[in-house]
Amino acid sequence: MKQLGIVGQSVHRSDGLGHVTGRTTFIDDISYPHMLYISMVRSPVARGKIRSIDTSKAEAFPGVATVITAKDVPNNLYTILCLIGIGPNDEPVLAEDEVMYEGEPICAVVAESEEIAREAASLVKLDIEELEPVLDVEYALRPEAPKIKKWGTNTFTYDGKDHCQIRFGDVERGFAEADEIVTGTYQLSPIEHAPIETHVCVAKPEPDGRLTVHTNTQALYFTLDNTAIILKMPSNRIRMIGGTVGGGFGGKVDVLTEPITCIAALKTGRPVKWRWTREEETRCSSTRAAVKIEMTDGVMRDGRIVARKVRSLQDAGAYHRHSPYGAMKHMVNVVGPYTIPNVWVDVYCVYTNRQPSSAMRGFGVTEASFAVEVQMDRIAKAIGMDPWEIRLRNAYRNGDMRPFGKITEDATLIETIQAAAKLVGHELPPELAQMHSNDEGGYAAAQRATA
Amino acid sequence: MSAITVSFTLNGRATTLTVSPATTLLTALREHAQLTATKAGCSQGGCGSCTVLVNGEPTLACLTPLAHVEGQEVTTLEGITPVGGLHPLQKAFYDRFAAQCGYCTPGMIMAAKALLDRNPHPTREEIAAALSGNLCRCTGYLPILDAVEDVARQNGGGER
Amino acid sequence: MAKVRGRGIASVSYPTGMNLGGDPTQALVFCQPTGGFSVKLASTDLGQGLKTVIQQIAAETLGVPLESVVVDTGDTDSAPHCMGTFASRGTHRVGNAVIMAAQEARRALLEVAAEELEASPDDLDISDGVISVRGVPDRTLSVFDAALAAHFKYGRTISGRGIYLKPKSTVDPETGACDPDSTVAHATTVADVEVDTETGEVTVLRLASAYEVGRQINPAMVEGQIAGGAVMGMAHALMETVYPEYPALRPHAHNLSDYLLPTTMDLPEISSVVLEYPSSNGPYGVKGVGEMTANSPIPAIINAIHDAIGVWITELPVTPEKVLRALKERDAAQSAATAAD
Amino acid sequence: MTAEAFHLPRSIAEALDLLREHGDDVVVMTGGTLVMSAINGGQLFPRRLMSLKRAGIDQLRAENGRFEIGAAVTASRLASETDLPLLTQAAAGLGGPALRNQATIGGNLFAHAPYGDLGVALMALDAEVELTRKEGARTVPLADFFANGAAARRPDELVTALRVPRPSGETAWVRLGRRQAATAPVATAAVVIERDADGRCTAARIALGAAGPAPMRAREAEAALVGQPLDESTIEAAAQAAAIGCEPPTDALASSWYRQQMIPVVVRRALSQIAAAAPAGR
Repeated sequence: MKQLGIVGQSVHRSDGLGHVTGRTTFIDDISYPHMLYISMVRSPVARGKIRSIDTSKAEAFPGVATVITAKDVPNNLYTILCLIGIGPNDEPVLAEDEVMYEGEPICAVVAESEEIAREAASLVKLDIEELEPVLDVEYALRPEAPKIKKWGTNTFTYDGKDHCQIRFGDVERGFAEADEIVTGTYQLSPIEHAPIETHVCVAKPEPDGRLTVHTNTQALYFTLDNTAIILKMPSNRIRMIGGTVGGGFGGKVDVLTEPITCIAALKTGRPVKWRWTREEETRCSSTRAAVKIEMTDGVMRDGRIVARKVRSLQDAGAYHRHSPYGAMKHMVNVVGPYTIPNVWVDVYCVYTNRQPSSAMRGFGVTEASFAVEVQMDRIAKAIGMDPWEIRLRNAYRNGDMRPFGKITEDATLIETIQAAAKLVGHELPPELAQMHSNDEGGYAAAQRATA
Repeated sequence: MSAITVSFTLNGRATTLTVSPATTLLTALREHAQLTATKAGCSQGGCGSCTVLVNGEPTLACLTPLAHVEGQEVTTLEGITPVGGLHPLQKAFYDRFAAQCGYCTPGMIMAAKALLDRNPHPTREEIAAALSGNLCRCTGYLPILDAVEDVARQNGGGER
Repeated sequence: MAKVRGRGIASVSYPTGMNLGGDPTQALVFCQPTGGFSVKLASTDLGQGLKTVIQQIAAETLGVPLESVVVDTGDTDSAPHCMGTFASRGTHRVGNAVIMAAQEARRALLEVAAEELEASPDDLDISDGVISVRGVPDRTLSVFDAALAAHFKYGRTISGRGIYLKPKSTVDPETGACDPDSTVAHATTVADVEVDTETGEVTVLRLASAYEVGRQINPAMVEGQIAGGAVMGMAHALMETVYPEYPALRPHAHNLSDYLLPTTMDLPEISSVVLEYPSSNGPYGVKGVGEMTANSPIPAIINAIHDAIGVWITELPVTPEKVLRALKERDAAQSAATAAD
Repeated sequence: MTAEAFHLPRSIAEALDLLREHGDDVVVMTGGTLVMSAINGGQLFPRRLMSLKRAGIDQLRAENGRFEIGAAVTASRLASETDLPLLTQAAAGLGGPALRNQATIGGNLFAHAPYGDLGVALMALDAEVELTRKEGARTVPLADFFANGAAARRPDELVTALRVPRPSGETAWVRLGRRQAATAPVATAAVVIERDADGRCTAARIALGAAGPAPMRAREAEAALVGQPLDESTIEAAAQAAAIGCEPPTDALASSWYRQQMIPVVVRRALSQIAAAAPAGR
């Protein structure tokens, strides 16, 4: 490997001195004179029809500047993935006629202090007709389940299908040939990003009619473009400033604070700050999707995995946000870093009346790795093979075909297994210790030969 | 609107703030005294990112009504940072990469300072116990414990 | 009270980058009159250290000291487009865009220096802020002087534009065929756990991992990602959920007192080794280590629990309650089997 | 209207006057950890706040084998300035170090389950709570205070002190939590046992936390111990009896079912600790 100068050196973090002295400017550290604060009124029910919203008491509360409802939003629809051609858009910025999850934003109280905004928000009267929520993904797929999406299904539509899929080789032939069939079901729970810094946004109207927006988004332009579309403003009328975030982990890519904070600033002509409470961060921001994975493998007694069939249900929650993409990322990774000649994968992005799931550190893959790697141990157990050996024998080699039609390159799974064994003092038999990712060995080669 | 006036010593200086009655020390520091090193993480006592010292003792500023510090001595991270330099804990956190996103860092350093002021050469277990009310989501805590241990060792302990 | 121990392993791959509708990032680099360089990005540092690794990559490419480079992130008025920080794309995408921009700026700088040194730009090197003619060690010009000359004598801009685009890859709706990533990093984790069979509590004693991440730009920060990810992975495996009785909405977590994260008192022994097999398309061979570090600990812990008590518990998080219920079922099945004998 | 006043009375007399004057409008705190958290979380919008932090009830005195502990004494002071078993252990395990500097013994009596470990320790210690009104003070057994719920305190009364006798027997404190620090309990047991020369239990007090809406005594378990040697079968019988009549809460940390399973575990562990420390027939 080429020796380099500064690359490869553990130089100090350029923001390290700011962090240790508390002088790094996070978004919540920004304040302007005459700034107003937002408190959000959110749905108390998981699914319902909004009959009426009475904001009169909140508006009359001393110190309240304004209350923002759906009719104040110029284009009341998030456009999360429309810029890259994924649709249809399905999530309102503020709820209009229905609520789809507990915690869905309904109206924003804008006031002189957080304390005033909070108390005034408690005075907004909601009249909501509660409907049966759909919470279980298996139930959501059944014909008798209420269809919670306006387009009449409980699934995201991929090219006319209710799921996305991989078809590679002949999985039924693989099962027929297999010595053992090993099955496993894997379930994850909704996981919160829990950055120590919650969502914060500060929007300030400028004399020239522009808006300066400070935000801890993970994606400035994505946020800029989405906010501009929602506000029906040319994007260069908005200056989005950020770049320093107190922990993200995927939780700050959903453009959840900026449009409303901007609307409040435009409506009042004053700077406005919206800082989420910890409870909002926990219960109203996106989560890692709860995913259910059913995995069935055909295995030979010598350890070769000859077929893998996966049915996976991603609980997208009420709106899709980044889940349709996460499901596809899951689809291509749920086979794992192993060479398997026959693969069948169906992944469903399913809607429920739960806070939406979205991006989180490795989403799609984390869940897949969990299922695949526990399944590998199940297989090892089923055929009486050592867990190190089952992985080394099936590990993909450079040049192997992946089930999604890409030739493997940059494979180093074997090398990490060997290094981990060494790290914990586990001695591998010579045959396994000598394997490498460019060798012709392993079962992949045998499978190539028989394929 | 009603207001209360509270006088206290803030980082060595006599300070008087006029705030609404339910205002917390955290809000007073950040929004009235413009000292923003102290962070709001949960405002419910669950994360420790607002830790400051009141009379030298670690205290959650988010759960402290400002009225409680009348006549007391409050120290924030700004107050322990020497002009043009670093407190030994700050230096150790910097050298050890103990801050990633940096949001929990001020609270961590203040909790560690309270420990070292009381016990200049704590063991690693004592360090962990002293920081057990401060959550960090980025680092896994190891470099933070290493950093405090470095300072403890400079104090002539750490291996006890 | 019985405490039983077990060991589990897990090996994972992790893809770099997002590939849905094309995945671009742009960068601008320009030189100030006295040789300081500014890198303009609309990218975000979440704490993983993007600003620092980009500073290193820019300094390396330009041939100037680290201190000569300032990385400005996060202003859409002054910096061009970036998709954002996610999908372990930051160092890879932004790094590649910055290398392209820095190379263009470097070329412009060398063209000015070539005129001053009366040499061909192709014969010039920059190292540590000094431009020299290859093979003629005494013919040198500082970047400071070259930048001054560019601004005030030649009227040249020393700047560069960079973009990296992973093009859109359409997914075949029938077969799923696609090109979903730029490169793939790998890891294997060994977990040692102890299970208290009376309470169902699981204690992770050790997480030892081997990572392969292409090239490390900053090894201390890679180590930081590994330790942080190990603890997050442990928490995912054993503690974290907003809805403990999913899919039910009650009970639910409210805040950081009942949404459980590990504290300083809950840490296993963590160790790691990092291998470097540079990728063909990453900046200086980078793959990406941001997200993947939480992944392998989860199945490694679940496998270790099975090794300890002989039960697969495959619903996360593996709470003491789930372990206890599994143990009760196991023991009931065992005594039923004994009774049948 | 948001809060109009923050009262910081300098004496209990002053506090009682304010309480009588403003009645339901005033929300009382001592350390502030419960009240301020509820305000910050948008669950409480008080008109007036009153803190007893400076009301002169932060003394800690030991007299004639009894501790008199002012309601404003913090958990960290309990942990460092008393040598009362159970109470020091409970105090040292409450929250993190900063929270312990704020949370008070008086305030902790008002924590919702599963919080409220100090009350569990106090109950096993057979503590009494002092309630003061303008007309004077009265003392009630803590068990009665908890059993009566919201009615335990009259609207014009304040909790001003705890009276705690030093236990004459052996004690053990066992607490299970979902993590090693800064968390509410899954189950807590505080045990005081007196044994005669033959090692037979002559008296037993077992208090449980997170086993119901408030700290409670495990009377059936206590009965199972009295008159018996502290051997394995007695311990087991007491441990199983402890779960009788418990209605533990379900929350994000643990289900009621799991807490119910853990009650015998914490009691068994506590009794085993005592048995191991001083074998019967010593």
